Amino acid sequence: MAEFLSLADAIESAISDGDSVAMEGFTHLIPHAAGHEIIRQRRSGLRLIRMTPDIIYDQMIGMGCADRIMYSWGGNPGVGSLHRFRDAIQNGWPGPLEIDEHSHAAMANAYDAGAAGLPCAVFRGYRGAQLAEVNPNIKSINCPFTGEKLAAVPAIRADVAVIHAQKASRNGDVLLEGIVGVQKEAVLGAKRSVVTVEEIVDDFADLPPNAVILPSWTISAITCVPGGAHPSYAHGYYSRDNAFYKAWDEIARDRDGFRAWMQEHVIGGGPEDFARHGKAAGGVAS
Amino acid sequence: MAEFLSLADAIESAISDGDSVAMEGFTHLIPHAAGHEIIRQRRSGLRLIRMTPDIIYDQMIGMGCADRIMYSWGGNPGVGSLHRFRDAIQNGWPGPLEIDEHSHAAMANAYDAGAAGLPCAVFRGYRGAQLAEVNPNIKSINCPFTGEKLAAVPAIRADVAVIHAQKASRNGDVLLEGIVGVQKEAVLGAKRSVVTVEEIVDDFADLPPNAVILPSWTISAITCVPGGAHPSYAHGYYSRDNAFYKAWDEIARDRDGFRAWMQEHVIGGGPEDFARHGKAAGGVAS
Amino acid sequence: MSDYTANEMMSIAAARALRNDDICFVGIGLPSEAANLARLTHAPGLTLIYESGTLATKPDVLPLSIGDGELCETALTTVSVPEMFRYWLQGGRITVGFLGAAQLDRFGNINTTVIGDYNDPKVRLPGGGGAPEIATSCGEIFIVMRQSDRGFVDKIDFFTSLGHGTGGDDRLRTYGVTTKGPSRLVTDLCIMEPDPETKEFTVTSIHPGVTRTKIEENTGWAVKFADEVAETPHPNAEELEVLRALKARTAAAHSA
Amino acid sequence: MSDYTANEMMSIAAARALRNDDICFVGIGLPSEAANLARLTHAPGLTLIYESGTLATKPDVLPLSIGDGELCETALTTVSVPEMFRYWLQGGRITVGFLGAAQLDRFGNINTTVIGDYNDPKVRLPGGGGAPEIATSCGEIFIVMRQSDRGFVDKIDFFTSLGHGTGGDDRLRTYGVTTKGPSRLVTDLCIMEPDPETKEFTVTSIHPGVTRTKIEENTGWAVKFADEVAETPHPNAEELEVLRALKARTAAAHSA
Repeated sequence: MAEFLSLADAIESAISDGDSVAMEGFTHLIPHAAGHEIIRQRRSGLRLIRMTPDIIYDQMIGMGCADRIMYSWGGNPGVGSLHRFRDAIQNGWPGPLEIDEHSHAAMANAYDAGAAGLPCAVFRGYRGAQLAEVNPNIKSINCPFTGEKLAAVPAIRADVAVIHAQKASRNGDVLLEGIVGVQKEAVLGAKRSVVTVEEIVDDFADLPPNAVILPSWTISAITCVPGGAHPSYAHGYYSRDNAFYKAWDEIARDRDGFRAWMQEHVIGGGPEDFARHGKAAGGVAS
Repeated sequence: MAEFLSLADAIESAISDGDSVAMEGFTHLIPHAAGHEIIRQRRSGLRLIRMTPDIIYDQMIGMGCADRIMYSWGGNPGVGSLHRFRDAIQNGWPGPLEIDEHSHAAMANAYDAGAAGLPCAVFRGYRGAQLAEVNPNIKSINCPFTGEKLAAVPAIRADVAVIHAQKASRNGDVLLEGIVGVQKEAVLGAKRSVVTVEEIVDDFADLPPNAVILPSWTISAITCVPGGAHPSYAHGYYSRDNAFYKAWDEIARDRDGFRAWMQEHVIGGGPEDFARHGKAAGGVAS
Repeated sequence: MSDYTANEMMSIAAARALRNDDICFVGIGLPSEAANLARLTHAPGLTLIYESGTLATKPDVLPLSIGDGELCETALTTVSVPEMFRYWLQGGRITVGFLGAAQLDRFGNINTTVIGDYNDPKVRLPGGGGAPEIATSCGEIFIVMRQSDRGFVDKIDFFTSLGHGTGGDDRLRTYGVTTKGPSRLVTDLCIMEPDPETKEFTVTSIHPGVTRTKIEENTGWAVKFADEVAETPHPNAEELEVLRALKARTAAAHSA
Repeated sequence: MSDYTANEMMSIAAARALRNDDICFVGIGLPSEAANLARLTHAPGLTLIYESGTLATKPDVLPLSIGDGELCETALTTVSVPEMFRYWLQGGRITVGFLGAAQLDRFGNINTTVIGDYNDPKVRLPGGGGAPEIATSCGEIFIVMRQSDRGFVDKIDFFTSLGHGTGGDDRLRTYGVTTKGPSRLVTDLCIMEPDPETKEFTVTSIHPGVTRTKIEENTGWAVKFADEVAETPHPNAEELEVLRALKARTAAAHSA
């Protein structure tokens, strides 16, 4: 059953150095506040997993939290490169970063297989794609009925999944709405999970019958961090801060500037800093 | 794009003798009106597919529509046997019925694989289950990473999927709510699809963001048949007619009684007969 | 407190086996009756899951089918059937699966497929449904079933769902199944549990007023009794009252 | 009507290729701009799908990311990302996939992974994302990309996404891929289509005011021209007006 903890306690109890950690949110509901807490707690050697390692992983990698990353598209969407991510891979700064690179289809299927308790995902993919030649985690099987060669990748079963969601009930159930990405799969496939939420409500009485809900007994820890997805967004609460995504390009461009920004805004900050984004943005989804 | 047709025209245009036909609805939203129309049009040689061939397939089999059935649980839930189904398998009446028997997990995975365009489904199933020895459509593969032996069954890709749903929009999109079963998968995996609905609405403007919707371009024909799931039910419209399910046990017990009932209620009836069930039951879901 | 039936004793004994923090995959009929009784008495936190996709449902009346509207209306949420079998059952999220049987052997292997030969059966039963994968994917399995020598047989005609196979560690050794398998069998006469070594079902508790002879007469194999056999506690007033009210509400609802 | 930029001509020419009944899998950037322009002009019935899970979305401003709130709010519905890649893309439900590239060869093979060696790259690009499976699962592929000899190369450094392979029937023969592959390449200078036999991209239409020499200078292989080369029709007033209004709304929204 989910425990309600402070963000610091939730991260402290769920994540250890060297863990494989899947922080998901497909553009939407990215758990930025949780990422900052991991940085503040100076976790290291993490094996990060994420389809789209955007700003959140740029920050964690630049601050030396990670040894390895599994991903399928590494950029600042619509803006350009992730400078810290690239600096780590190309120049080993602040430390070497091993990569396990896939396509979106492969990772989406691998999360699905993880949630489904399977050892691997089987899909029609990587046909004519050279990634299959350079990544040993891409294999194939033949359909026993048609003989067709299908791609196979290991299921994703992280030590810890970290996600942000709209609501938790007092019972510890969690609601996601809108672009739900692979978060449910990431949590169901993981050994432990931490969920930050915009708000905690008494119950989920008025939801539609097929709402996307993670029951309390699938979650390790819940913590309420209003605005905790910023600069990502929370459908129904606040909009994506596209201006910040553009600004990040300059902030992260050089090492010193990045470190100074992180020192001021993350190391010297706390989860309560996110509340103003939740309120300030004000762009409640129509 | 979905065409709006009468039920007779929809069935006439979509289903031919000998087709494989998946009529789904897991207890909820079973397309009974469409089944009756298939019987009235005297389709034969159908290769039926359905996880739980309950009353709807008991009727179609008893009336000689089918040559073969793929299924995973054949009974009248909570009541007992399906007498016509059993008479066909055990005694070949009114004709022989070939079976392709599976577990629910196998069929659910096979529908999923059909929707996903895969040739087969791979799952952890049938361990220690003798069905794997008697059904040649159950094979296995080994995970290329762990070596684990996993079960494999062919994907379900029917010639025609037939389902009942709550609403269609004038644009031809279809909404399902509540126990959604495998209907989405059945439609997405099929070459053609017929959908009966409780009502047609102008648009879907006020739905939650993750509503279960089949877009117009995944459907061949839509027809409005209020009450068309009876004695099954439509969440938000009317309740399951459990008394009828119990009564069916007597109706279907002997061949003559069954035929007389079918003559009166199905052969001599039409889709408009279902309207009174939609209204009569009155048990609008709370 | 002897004013109760053997069937009531069976449902109550089965209900008692469920714990407040169990996640229970519920079959229709006796399992559903026992699981809801547990939820309405000693285990209010018990999570009930039906294969129709309804997660954490709290029906006020027992469903006739596995997908009555009542289940969805009282559920935390409802997922698709492929998701139910893939993420929730196969994903290893269920602690207890509750099964019934037409035929059962001493190792908890279950037949719900055919009586007689598969290709030329004497009687064709409904089939496995969810059972073959429930039997292997849930943390452990409770079986609830009326006891008779027709159902409790020396050899089942067809292996629909794996129990302990040929006994001992056959389940793990031959089939690679790491879940616990059948850990409790509740009948209208007694409670049996697998012997720790052989995995053969052994009587560990006898319902009040039932004799060993009656159990032996209704079992198709030479039934074993544990060294210490308890007497199943009588149903208490709350258990009986809640069970009867539940069944009365259900009967009224289904005849409407 | 010469008061437009080469980039505008590119977006408009790309938009024109989409049909009213297409189901289009849209990438961010130029593909998104072209696809929404088509929807707002000649193809109001065009169905746009973004890999974030948004089905049949009708954004009023262009999204900066693949999953802006605008996409979900205006969608028919939104599904999970595994469902999007499994049921909708792999399921064969998409008629046109729209891709961009960092490097492209004459057969429409695409590199968006690395410049240089994979294990010791000169530049690491964002990677394949959805492209490897978009390239093979959609009915056909449109590529939209600014033309330059750095991007249009004789040999790509890495095969991220399959086009026509080594040309001819290589796509089908070697990889078993039955979809049509790249059928149209729209640049800021011209439109190319694969030769029916060799599958080599061949110029079939040149944008107004562009010379053959300019195309040759901006292509890293010896570019071929079709026997009959058309002049791309000028943007019309509606196309330009709608495109500019869309971009103005977008700029305002993203700087907020």
